[in-house]
Amino acid sequence: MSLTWEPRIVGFACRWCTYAGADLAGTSRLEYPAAIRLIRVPCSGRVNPSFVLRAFQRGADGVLVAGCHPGDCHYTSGNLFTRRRYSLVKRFLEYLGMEPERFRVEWISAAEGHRFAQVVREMTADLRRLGPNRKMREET
Amino acid sequence: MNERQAKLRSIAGSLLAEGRVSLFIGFGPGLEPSRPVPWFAKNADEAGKLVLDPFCGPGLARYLLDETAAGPAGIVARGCDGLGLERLVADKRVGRDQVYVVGVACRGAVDPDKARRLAGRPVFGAEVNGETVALTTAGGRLSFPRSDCLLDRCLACADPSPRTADTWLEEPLPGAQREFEGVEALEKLGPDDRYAFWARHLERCLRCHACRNACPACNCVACSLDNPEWLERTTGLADHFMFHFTRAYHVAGRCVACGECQRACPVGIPLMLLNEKFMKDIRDLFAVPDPHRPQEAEPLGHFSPDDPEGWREGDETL
Amino acid sequence: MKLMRAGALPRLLETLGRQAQVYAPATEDGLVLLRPWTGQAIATSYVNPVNSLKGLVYPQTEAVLEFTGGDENLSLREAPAPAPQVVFGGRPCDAAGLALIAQVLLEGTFVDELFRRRREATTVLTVACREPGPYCFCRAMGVSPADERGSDVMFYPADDGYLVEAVTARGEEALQAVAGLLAPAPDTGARDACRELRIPLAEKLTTDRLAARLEGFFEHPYWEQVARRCRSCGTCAYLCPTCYCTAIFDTSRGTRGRRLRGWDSCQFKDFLLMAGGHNPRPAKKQRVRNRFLHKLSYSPANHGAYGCVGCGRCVEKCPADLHMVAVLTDLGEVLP
Amino acid sequence: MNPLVPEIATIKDIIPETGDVKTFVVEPDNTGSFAYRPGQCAMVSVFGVGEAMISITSTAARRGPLEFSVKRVGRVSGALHEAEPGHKVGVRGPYGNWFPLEDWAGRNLLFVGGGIGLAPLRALINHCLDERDRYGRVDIVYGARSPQDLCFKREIMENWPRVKDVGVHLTVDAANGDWQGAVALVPHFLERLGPSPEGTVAVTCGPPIMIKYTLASLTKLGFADDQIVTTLELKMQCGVGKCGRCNIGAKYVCLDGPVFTYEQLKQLPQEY
Repeated sequence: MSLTWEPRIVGFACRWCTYAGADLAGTSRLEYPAAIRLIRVPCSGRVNPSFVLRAFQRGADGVLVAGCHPGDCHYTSGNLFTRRRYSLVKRFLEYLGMEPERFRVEWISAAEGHRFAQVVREMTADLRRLGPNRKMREET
Repeated sequence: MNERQAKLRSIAGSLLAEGRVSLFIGFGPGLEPSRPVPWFAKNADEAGKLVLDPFCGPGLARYLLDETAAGPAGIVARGCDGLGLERLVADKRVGRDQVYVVGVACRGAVDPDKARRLAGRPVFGAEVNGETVALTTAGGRLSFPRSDCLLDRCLACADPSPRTADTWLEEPLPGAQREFEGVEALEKLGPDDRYAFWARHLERCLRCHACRNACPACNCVACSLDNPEWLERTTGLADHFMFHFTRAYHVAGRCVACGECQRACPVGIPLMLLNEKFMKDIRDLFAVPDPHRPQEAEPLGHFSPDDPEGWREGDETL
Repeated sequence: MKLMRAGALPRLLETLGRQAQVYAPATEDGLVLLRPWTGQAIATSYVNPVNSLKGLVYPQTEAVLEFTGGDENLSLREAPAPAPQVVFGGRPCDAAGLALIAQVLLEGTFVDELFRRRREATTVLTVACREPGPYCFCRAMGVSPADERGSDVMFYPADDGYLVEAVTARGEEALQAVAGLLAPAPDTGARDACRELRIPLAEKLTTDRLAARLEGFFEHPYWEQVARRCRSCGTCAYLCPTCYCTAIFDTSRGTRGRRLRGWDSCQFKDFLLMAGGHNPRPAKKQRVRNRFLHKLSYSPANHGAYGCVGCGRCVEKCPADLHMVAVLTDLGEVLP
Repeated sequence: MNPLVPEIATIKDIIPETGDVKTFVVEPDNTGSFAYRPGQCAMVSVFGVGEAMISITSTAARRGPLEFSVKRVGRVSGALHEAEPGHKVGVRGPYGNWFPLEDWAGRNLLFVGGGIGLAPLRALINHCLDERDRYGRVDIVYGARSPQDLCFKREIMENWPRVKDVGVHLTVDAANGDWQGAVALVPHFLERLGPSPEGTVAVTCGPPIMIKYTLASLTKLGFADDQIVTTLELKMQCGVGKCGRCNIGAKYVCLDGPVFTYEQLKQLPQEY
């Protein structure tokens, strides 16, 4: 591992809550690592599990799917599907050999800038400890 | 000698003769007695060649996708075929009224390759008696444990008979609870060992699509696995992970556990261990007792407001 | 002709491995596969490795070229030349399959450079057969258990090792590198035994005048009947040591990308699907018919040989038992 | 030389023909062009998207850049339609056989085209009209779905009708606007025109369904099978007879075609 290696996290963020939460973290001048690249999605329910694997395939060291708290979905039930799906997908990824720390699902509201910063800090710390991901990753 | 077979021939023959079905799907004579082939009888003559013995291995349900277009088809159905049909009906790909089901009580199919290996010579006949299988060879009858002889898919079977049939060839056998021992054993390994296990198996994948094309749940008209936007045509290990992740996820909550994918795989990938992981977690997280039996509400087609967060709860199993 | 003790095999591979990547049969999860050899145990009791020699000389996917740049500034780089490789343990049928693919790809107006380069970088050490597998039918297709076509060196299994004989100059060179492991052969018994080996399944099949008898058979209802059980997967084509159909496709990541060539199968329903939706072979009947007529009729017409070497892989592995032996058996009854 | 490696070429100009057809003027960067004959094709690639076999619609004897008229139907043609002048594409070829012009000296020529099927015919028509004296009467029958779908308008409306003893007969499936011409499907229109088979070669090109009915119409008009020439199109990957894709029976469209006489076509399995 090179000394300059920093983990790369791909974050899928619901535009109604987590993405705004990330904005809040920024405008609140909260410090968190620059490791995360956010992809704005209309709802956490939009995140096809293939997107997660594709991110790992193309070089992500960690992936975060984040959306509104259950009950707060802008579309009423999108995140409740997310909860069901990713309950399975998370376990399945680990079953295939992915370390649990590399994939997280979190509920982060627009008001929770602190929570967003904290999740990114935690994930980055975990991934620094684990090192670069090689599993399911395509050869370059 | 084989009364079941004679009875099946007569039922199928009558159905065809009476015009109640235009085709009857079962098994017919193959290259050797241990390899009967999927058989499509169009008349009583061809029904007279139907085979029904412990070597009848291949799953039949998926053929209904093609064969019910021209009119009702009859089918001899074991539990796996019956669940496959239920899947196709639930997915509205086959009309239940287009199928005439002759239900049987299956005691497991003998794997022709295992049988030949065990017997060390060609095998002409087999009989499944409880926990042993008697194989007939030129050198006489040899007896082996059931667990060494049957197809993998039959060893884990909990559905010897279909849940419904239009007529029964024999008294149906009751279903049981599926166990997930293979999944549990793999869960006990560490992440790196699990990854090594899957990497070793998936490295062999030929991307021949035999698994998908065997599957009664993989019945989409257009499959995302054929679309280069979703899955590139490259064949590196990462692509194989993508293929098998997608395939397994797309049948999560829909897989009927017939095991035909694994039987079809030419390179021995334990595909059912992927499907069963989803099954086990659906059972444990969402309180669905038998996720492989098509449900009124599909496990991934709905939610409950009280669903657990599976990534937090139950992590101790991993 | 030389004799090599069985125990000397690892040293032979080790010696040849100094100049080349060596492949040898290895057992994995109960299957025997041709795998890169790094000193592991070499499997000996197998009929045919699951993967045929084809994949090592005509890979499932390989790069044609790499491209970089954008719409207005673009540069190409051809795929680099392949490294030398030595493949031990393929069977004569597989090697004959390679020879057949070579005919298709190297003869005619155009030469397939990718195949030519890799074929020339490959030394094929073939182990002839002393025992037929249950699904072997090579002799029915004009291939013998001691066939030398496509091989550089023949290894004939003897009681305590192998009779070894170079077939080509490349094979000769390989044997010179390991001359210390070879002793004079006492007799040619092992070779003769392979040459005379009976293949029972082949004896049940008739391929006499097959191409001629297939004339006018295109529209026969047989094809519809037999194709019913086909599942349109690629098992047969991908295991086949002679199937050579490929697709060419691009992948790209940002401003870099590759054009690749990879196996395809005429059994896949979209094989001939054109942009705009026209598909000349939408039905299973048409695709199955094309597969078998290609091997039994078109290949003899274009290349003077059946497009099948009788290795038996499709017989063993087709999930619906729709394979060459089944079709030949049926044709024996259906054809005039 | 790896036949699968294309040469980089630059799109010099893009001429919109119809709503979904554009003609791309393409110049290979190193060689400028390559030798080809009417009826031959080339593999055109958009890097990162893929390759497609496209007939060359320019005429080699005119020594200009290569021209490809492409209808937007799939991935590669879609990407081409997004391209702009100055963009790089790949070109390799030429592939396939060509129209047997050598045998046509002194004969009347009847061209029957439909839609984008005029593209390969255009290469041939321009070639023939450039050596007008070698042939007898020339008739060009061309149809499209609507007046807006007629390709090469300048040539069909202005250039070709002006040449001595050339008749251009246009038709559309459905008229609109100020279309004053014929409204009929090409095969019907052809039968109505009733060209004489006497000393004539008929060359037809268009969508498969049009070809099918045009062949029947020509037969009805008394054309013998060896007087009728057509082109086939099949999915292709390599273009050089190696990928096993475009076979019809034992023939490969990329090597033995795309040009076939009706006589040859009848020898092939009807699977194209």
